[in-house]
Amino acid sequence: AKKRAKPCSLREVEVTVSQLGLGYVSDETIVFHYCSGKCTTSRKNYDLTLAFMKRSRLLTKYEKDKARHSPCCRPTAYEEDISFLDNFNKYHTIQEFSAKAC
Amino acid sequence: AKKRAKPCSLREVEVTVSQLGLGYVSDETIVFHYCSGKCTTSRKNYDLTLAFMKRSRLLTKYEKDKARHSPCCRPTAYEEDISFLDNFNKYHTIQEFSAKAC
Amino acid sequence: GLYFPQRVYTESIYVGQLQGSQVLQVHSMRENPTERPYFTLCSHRDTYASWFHMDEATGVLSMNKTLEWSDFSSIRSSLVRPVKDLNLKVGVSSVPMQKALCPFLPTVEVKFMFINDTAPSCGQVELKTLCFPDKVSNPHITENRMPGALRQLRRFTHMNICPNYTISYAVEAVSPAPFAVDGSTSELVVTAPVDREESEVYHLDLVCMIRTEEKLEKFFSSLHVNIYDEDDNPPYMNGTDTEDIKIEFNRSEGTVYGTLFVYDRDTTPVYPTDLIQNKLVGTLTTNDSWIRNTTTIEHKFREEKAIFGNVRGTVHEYKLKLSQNLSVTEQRSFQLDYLVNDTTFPGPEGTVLLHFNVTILPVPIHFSNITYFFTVSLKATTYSQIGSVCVDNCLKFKGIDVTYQLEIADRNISADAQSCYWAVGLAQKPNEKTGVLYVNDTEVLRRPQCQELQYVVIAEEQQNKFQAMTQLVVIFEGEADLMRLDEQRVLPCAEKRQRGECEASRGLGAPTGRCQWRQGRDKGISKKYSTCSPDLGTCPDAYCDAIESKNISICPQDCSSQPIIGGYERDLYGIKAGHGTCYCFSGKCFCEKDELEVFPICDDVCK
Amino acid sequence: TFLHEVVLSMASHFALSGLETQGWRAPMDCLRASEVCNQNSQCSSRFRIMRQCLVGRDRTTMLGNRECQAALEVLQDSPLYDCRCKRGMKRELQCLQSYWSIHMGEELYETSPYEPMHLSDEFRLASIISGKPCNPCLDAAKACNLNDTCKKQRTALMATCSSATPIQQVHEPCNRKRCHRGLRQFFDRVQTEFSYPLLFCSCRDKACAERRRQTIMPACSYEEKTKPNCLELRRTCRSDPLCRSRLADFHMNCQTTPHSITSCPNDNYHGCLVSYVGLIGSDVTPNYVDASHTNITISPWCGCRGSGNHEAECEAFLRDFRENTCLRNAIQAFGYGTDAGLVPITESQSAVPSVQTNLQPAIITKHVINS
Repeated sequence: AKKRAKPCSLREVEVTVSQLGLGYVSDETIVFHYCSGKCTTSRKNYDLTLAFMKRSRLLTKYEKDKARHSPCCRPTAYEEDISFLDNFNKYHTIQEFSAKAC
Repeated sequence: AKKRAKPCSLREVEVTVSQLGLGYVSDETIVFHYCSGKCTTSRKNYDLTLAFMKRSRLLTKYEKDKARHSPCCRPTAYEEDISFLDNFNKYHTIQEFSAKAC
Repeated sequence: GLYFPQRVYTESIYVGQLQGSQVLQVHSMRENPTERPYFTLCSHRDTYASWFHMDEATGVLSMNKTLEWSDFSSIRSSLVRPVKDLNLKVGVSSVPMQKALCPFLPTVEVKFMFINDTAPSCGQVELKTLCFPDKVSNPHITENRMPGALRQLRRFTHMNICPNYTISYAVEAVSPAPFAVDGSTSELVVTAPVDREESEVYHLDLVCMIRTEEKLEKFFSSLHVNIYDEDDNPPYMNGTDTEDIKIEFNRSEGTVYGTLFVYDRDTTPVYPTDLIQNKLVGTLTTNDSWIRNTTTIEHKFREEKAIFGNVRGTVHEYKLKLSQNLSVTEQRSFQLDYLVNDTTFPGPEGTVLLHFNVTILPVPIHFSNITYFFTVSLKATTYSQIGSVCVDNCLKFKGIDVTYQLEIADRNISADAQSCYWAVGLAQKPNEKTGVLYVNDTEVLRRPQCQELQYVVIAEEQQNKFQAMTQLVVIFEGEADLMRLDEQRVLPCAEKRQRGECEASRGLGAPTGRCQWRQGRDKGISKKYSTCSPDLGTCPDAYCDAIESKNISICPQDCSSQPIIGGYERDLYGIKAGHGTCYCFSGKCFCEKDELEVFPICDDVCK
Repeated sequence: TFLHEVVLSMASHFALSGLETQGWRAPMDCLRASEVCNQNSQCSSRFRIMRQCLVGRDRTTMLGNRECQAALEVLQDSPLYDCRCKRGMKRELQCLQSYWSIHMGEELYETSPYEPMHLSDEFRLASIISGKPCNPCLDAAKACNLNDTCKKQRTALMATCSSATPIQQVHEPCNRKRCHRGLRQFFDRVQTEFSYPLLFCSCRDKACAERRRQTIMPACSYEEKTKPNCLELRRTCRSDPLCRSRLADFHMNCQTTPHSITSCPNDNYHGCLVSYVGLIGSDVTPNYVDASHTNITISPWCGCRGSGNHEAECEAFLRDFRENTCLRNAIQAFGYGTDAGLVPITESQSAVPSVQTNLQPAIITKHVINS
């Protein structure tokens, strides 16, 4: 059977700063928290209405593309900034990069 | 030139209650506010990092699918409840169906 | 007066040290022939102090009692150790005195390491310990002083361990040194006054000879005698004592001019700060109040060795310093004499006189007889930089504040014609030296009569309100952009993330009407990040200039102060270095690798 | 200096006379001791006199005054004499101020106001590093990043010690005093299990050693445009009770001790490291002078130029850091683990004078002539 999608929740992965892909070169290891999973359980009347109206072409083609009719699994809060020393011995700080709650 | 995507903002459309697709039958007309548009300008380091990690296969296939690496255009608040008289002269109220802010 | 040649004496003593036996000798150096040291034991409060007797004349400490095992356990010590420290204090005075005066005397620490054991027997003892203690502290003597004994070389507490051996001392030195050993007392003696400026330290080799029944053994131990300095050298100059100074464009308070060096072979201690040894004090010899109010002499000194024959000396630097801004009109010449006095040098020649020949030139505020001509493309958008205006030598000005203004040359033209002059504006950041011209309104440029504008630039020096004027002509040429009106909307170039999009759009502050793309090459975070700019000549250049600071959308790469998303480096403002492509939306900037543009922002997941 | 000796010697005299039995002499913290003294009319009045004795301009003349000496005699008998302070205790600064109000002699090396430290397991634990990592300093950074407190404090430290933010307009390199406070806060709040490895990790290459050197953010907390004279630095430090206490503590716990295996007092590496870290964030903040991974050299930011006749004393002060066998062994023991089979350099092997009173080992060579 198809794997039942887990609800939207906080996940973590240990990576080096270089692996974040932000351009910093540092072998320091940090924990990256992110949000993943489905949000169907937290839909509202708004979502139902919007989904219906998109299907029944009450919205212009263009509007339709850019309107989301289901909640997204996204961070609701971010961890404090994190500082690290890069491989050129310069300190940097990254703001709002790791999720604290979803 | 390609039409520039408008940033995420509040839109509105006038519909009858029946057209909401919630099953109510009423010819009363109401205004439905919804959120639509692009959110690239409100991305954070989190989004850049998650996008990069998804691309560089640091997340499992399953995790990758369910993690969103850019903000969604979604309501941040809903209008007060709305009440109406249906075609069978019964009053109804719908909660959290129209967006107040995005 | 009298001084001790070392700060601390240390020696080990054992249980069984006999009453009356000598344990250590303290020395004091004399400063003049008449002086005679009187030693006293100042630690009368310590119980164990009473175990010792101080010979007032010779400085020899001997035992008042024989040391017992119980004496060792009576000494209180926080740590359980086989050795306990007995700390005594010895004072010296040039007159006999009682203990009460101790707080006012120079004193020296005497530390006995009381060992919880009897002295080793002759068979057990290492011979060298009969000669020298484990630890040797380096003595010091002051230069130019009397000869005299500075240290007892014998180890009194170990002398009688082998009564049949004879122990004698000698001293050797690689280079000639005025030191000898007194054969009868085994004291190390300095035989003549020494001059620190000749040698700061003497490296001696102490030789200890032990004659046993069968053989003669020699032991060597090195000793460094440090020579203390006193102010016995006057300051002197090497070469010129006069400095010619011309003050012209740099007239701001705090500016320093010229340098005169004064040398002194003595050291100048920076510590302790209240000690005034060898401090040079300077005085302006002129009483001209203008000179006194306007100028001062800055004096710094540093210790040098090489130039004084590898002996520490002092190099003093004297510079003329403005103590207030000079008006542009100020014009005068004067000689400023500065008397430098070595206050602690006893002799008469302790002073040198420095001469500063100062010429202050006025600074005219005028435009050399030029008319500014600027041509601007009709395609230029609002805030495009046209050029800059500046009076003669303005870039060299310091402490001279000149502001610029633009006015219509011919006041009598019609109101309609006057409205053309809205086209060009002039901006200047506080303490910036030039005025920057920029396109202020592009709408009026559509009218043919507005395409050649005659201005007058007025420069005003703020302190004296001097003014200078010159003509300025701005000619708008070429054709305007033939884009449809809705497309003519001018957007910040910085929002564009790709070359195509960038070079196709009309950006704010773009002299050509089009944004310019800069392609970065480096992999990581680099100063040469890719970005879209209105004018690559001024943006990004890590400086938020007068025009850019008028509107954040012109060049957020230089002016943004918000946190940047993605990999970046920043000094105070803007993006000093960025990762991949940097782009901004009203001051909020992102720096990310450009492959992201290929990656669809909104794939099926986000629907 | 005279008074200090009097204080020390008086103690032994009273100790002998069995005053301990009165229960005043069990060592208590100096705050408590001041309270006890203030509750006793005789002690509190003498204590007030003592304070006036110290405030007088010419201290030596004041101390020669009969009344001051009498006040001192009583205070010998009070708990104030033996009192100590605990590191990180509440109102630590007031405790230290009380201590120094009665121990005011200015010695070459002062007695530490802090309670002696015992060898702690914590040291062995922190120092035993699992496996042989290729870059222990990087692993220390990882451990810190994975610990919430350490991560937060390290980011706060970085923000405090980095250059001025736009609001400050002026582009001064940084606020050194604020950075020092940040460093003290970091080492006070982060468990040693995370903070010590950042400082004392062992390195096999230059990059690792440079990372270790960067731990205290030296560009702001350590380096300065000019180097002050070390004795001037010591004087500034001793005018601040906290700095004075930490310096005395360092001298006492890291003093190169002859005839000991580790060259440390009571062979206690941990005591030396704790007192070394106690100095970080003070006027005499020490740091690695370079990124050498083979030979550790630690020094405060000061020099001996301009010492005049005090050059020997100045160089002795510098040697207490730069050529301190106990400190070097303690760091290496921590970094390589105490069981790393590294035989510590003992005092006599190193041609380095002992810390005490700038004595140096008598380099004695022997020559025999058979008669």
